[in-house]
Amino acid sequence: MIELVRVSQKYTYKEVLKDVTFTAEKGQITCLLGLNGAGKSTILKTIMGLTPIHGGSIRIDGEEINQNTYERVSYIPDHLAIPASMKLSDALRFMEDFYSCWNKDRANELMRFFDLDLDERAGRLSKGTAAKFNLVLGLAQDSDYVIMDEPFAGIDLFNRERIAEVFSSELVGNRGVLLTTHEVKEVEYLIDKAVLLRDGVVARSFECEQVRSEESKSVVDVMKEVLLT
Amino acid sequence: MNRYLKLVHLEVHRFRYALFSLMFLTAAIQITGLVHTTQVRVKGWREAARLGEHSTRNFSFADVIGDLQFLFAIPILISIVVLGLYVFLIWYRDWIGRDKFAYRLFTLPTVRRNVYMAKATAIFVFVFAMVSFQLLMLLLERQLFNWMVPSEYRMSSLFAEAVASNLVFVRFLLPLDGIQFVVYYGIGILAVFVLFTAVLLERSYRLPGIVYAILYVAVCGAAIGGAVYLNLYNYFYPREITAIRFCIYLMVMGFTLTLGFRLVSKKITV
Amino acid sequence: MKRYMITSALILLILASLGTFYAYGAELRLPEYKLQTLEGDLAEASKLTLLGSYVGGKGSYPIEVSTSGSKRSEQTFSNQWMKNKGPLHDQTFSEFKALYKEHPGFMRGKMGTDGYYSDQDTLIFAKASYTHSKDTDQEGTIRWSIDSLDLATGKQVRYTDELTDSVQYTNVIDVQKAGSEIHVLTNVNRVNSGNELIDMVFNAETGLPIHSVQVPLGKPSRNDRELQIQIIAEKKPTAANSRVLFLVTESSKRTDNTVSASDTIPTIFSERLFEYQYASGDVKELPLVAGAEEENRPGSWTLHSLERATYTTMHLSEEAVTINRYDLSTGFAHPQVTIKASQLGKGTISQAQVADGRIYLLLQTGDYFKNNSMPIIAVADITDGRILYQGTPAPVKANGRPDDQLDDAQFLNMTIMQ
Amino acid sequence: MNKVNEWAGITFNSRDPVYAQVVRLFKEKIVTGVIQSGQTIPSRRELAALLKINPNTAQRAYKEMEDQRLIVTEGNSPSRITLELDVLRQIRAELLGTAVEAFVATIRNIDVPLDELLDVIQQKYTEAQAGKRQEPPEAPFESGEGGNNDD
Repeated sequence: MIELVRVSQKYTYKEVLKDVTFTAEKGQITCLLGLNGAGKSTILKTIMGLTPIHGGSIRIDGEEINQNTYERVSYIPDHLAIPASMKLSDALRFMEDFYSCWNKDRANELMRFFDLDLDERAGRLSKGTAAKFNLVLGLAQDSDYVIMDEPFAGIDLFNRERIAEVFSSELVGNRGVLLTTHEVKEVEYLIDKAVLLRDGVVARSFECEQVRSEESKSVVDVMKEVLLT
Repeated sequence: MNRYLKLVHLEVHRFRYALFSLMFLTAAIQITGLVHTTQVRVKGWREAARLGEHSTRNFSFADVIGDLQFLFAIPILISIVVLGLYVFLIWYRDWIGRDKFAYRLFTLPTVRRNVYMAKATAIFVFVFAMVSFQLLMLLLERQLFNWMVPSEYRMSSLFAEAVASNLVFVRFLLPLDGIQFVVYYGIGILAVFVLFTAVLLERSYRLPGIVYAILYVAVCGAAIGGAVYLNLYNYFYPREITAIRFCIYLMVMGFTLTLGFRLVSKKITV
Repeated sequence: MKRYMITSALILLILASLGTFYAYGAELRLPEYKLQTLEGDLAEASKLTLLGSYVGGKGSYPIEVSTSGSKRSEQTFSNQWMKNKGPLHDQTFSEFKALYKEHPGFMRGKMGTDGYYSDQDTLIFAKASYTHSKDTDQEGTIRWSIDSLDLATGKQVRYTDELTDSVQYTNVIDVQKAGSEIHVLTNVNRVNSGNELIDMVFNAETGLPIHSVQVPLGKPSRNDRELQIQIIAEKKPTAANSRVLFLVTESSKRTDNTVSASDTIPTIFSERLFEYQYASGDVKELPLVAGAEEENRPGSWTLHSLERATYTTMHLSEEAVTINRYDLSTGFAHPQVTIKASQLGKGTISQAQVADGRIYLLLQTGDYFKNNSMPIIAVADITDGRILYQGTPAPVKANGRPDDQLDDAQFLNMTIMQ
Repeated sequence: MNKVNEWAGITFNSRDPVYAQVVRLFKEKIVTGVIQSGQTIPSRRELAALLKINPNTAQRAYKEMEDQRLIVTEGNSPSRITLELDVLRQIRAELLGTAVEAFVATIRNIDVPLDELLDVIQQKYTEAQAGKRQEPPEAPFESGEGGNNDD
């Protein structure tokens, strides 16, 4: 379980996050929803220790962030963070070099699934292909959690479907997934739980099926209700 | 192989073409200069021999290196400037650019100080590789000199003499005294750490961080400079002054590394 | 491992080249020299060190040679940082090495060799410094400080005294203990007038200043003449001596705007030698040893020294060295000793020193600026002028230097370890 | 078990629980004979992937279907559609009932005598049956439910 308790962050006196509290369970898909600038990516970065927090705590299965966190939580940032000159095969070897949780077979399977060319250089990939390769790097780790920042941003329709397929497939399996997006439609039926953020504050967090059955509202309905009023 | 060494390799690998270019530049400029100067010398001696004049003294490889002070200094200065800039760029290149490699680098499953130390080690490898390359070049250049100059005009010289005849070598790059080498490069290593920590201050606190970084560099610079020019011979024995200097360096080093490690693992923002 | 090749190769390159360079290549080896005996007993030259420089190849490097061989005498970085023991480490008086070893606390920060005194009970160091006042019109302060170490108890005390005055600088010339008094003979240099010698007397027990004696030096007999004072104090820095000598030379006044070369050598009218007794404060004129006329000859000069009760003058020219010795306590004059350069086969005398009953001579055998001919050193007995040893530096090892550069060394100075 | 086209292109109503819609989808497929009783059905994860829904939702739907005895799971073998005729009949009646209820609700405001209505129904039904024989079977509820989730 990824657990954030009253996490706050300031950036030169401006509060970016304020008392953010939510959990993302293993075996569930949790989605951070919010408008641009609501602090979605920042939350993911705080979980990965990529930006400091100024209050509250973040625990992963009860442990504070340490170097082992990165073996248990794989992070898929919103861009492909691999030097442009690197070949994809080199990038895979680089990952294998550093991550003891790297699953080579799964990496190969994913490369086939997304139909990626090992000899291509990272800098020459199209946006959609780069996003797919980015998923390969994150999902080929035998991690307990996968964190994805805007996996659909700027991706064409065909590739979006291909990426969406991943969530319900064995490639994600029983891991916990935490993702951010501002395009709810892609994930509406995929997510277990939604956490709505507005200006760095958790406006509401809910189980999607529960809202549908108890309030007969769609995720989008709740979002509109919460964020636009 | 542990992750620190892998990270060192990664950093070396990323800079390899620049490093090879610097080496190539050094070789090209120095060999060109050496060949030209040697040719001029040989020609002069031949002319003198033809006119029946006897020159007072033959010339040695060290003489030619001594003639080439400025030319030899150019590639060295260029290398120093490039490596000096890269002390900063080795960090900033991970933030700028399309790949923003910092996202990957800082989520690798290893303690962050390994990232810091690996970057520092890579810089040291580049510096020492350039110095070593210079030594190799001198060997090669001496061979070249021996081929070019007929033995009747040639005077033999020690390798160290050739090094000593170029001020850039003997004063900065390759002091003949081993202890001096250790002290010079030790201070250089310390300076790299101070600059690294300054970069991390900026990366952690951004705009106000620049002010902290400048102050930090000023304070450390004053401490290191003060230690170098420490003039307390009125009271202390030379070895005690050496010990005091050493303590100051260790303190600056300890503080810089502690702060640097803390910033890189807790405060930095990608 | 293959994919880590670049890094491995670079690190190997670094280790191999820097390692080899600093293990073998960085030493700027010079040919090695040794004192070669021409005649006599080599042991006689064991305290002698020849100083010079090696000028073969490119550049010039200071070098010293003794009976044990030769070495570079530069202050290297390692020496400055790691090896030097103190500011007096390289003094030719070996007693300082012992003092550093035995009393490192007392010796801390003490510069200069003149301020020391020691006997079996105490070790004393005195310093006189002048501090200008911040206001330029005001008088500054002369400050004496005396450090005294009780050798039996190891107790160290400091006495100080101050005097307001306006001078240029001050320095201690000699420190002696007479009974329960410590005498600090201080030179005070004033602007526009000659030096003054002040004997500051302190109580050795309490450290309180007792009185000060201005040592009378006389006045020039005419306005266009001036006095030059040469102080001849005990030669061994820490040794006790009950007296100090002054050689007072009256000469024509040097004018500031001297034009011709002959003007720069002042005419000497008289030379008088005085003895100052610390205990009594008496000043007594002693009969002069050598004639002023002879001393004034160009290319020759006289050196004076005082060692316990023995006053030694050494008159030196290229051809000969003449030594006179007097026992001041008895008034006995030792027989005069003269050693001629011609006695030693070849060369001209360039330096001579007297130490521990021996005369040390350095003879240059050629024009050393043109050809690098090696000098000759000679050691003679001071009592009868008998030559005990003659030798010359000779290369013993080329150390990679070509044969024709082996004798590219010039030795112009010598020091005697005492 | 390559049934990709069988499940493709299905869209859900975003305001109703997805698991309930999956259950209903199964019921319709059974009633229309697209899946036979006794046939093995995809695993939960396979179904989630085919429908592009959350595996937990698929799990819940299966649980619901098990509770309604619509499917049976024995040990580790894949789940199957039940062979119990009672259950199947009941589903058929349930679906027919809800469809007719919806139909009645729609036309209630049109003032038409029952006879005339029955005639129209008979005529349309005969036409539909004739058309159905020429085209591959399609899930009938699909057109009725789509387009609702797009606001």
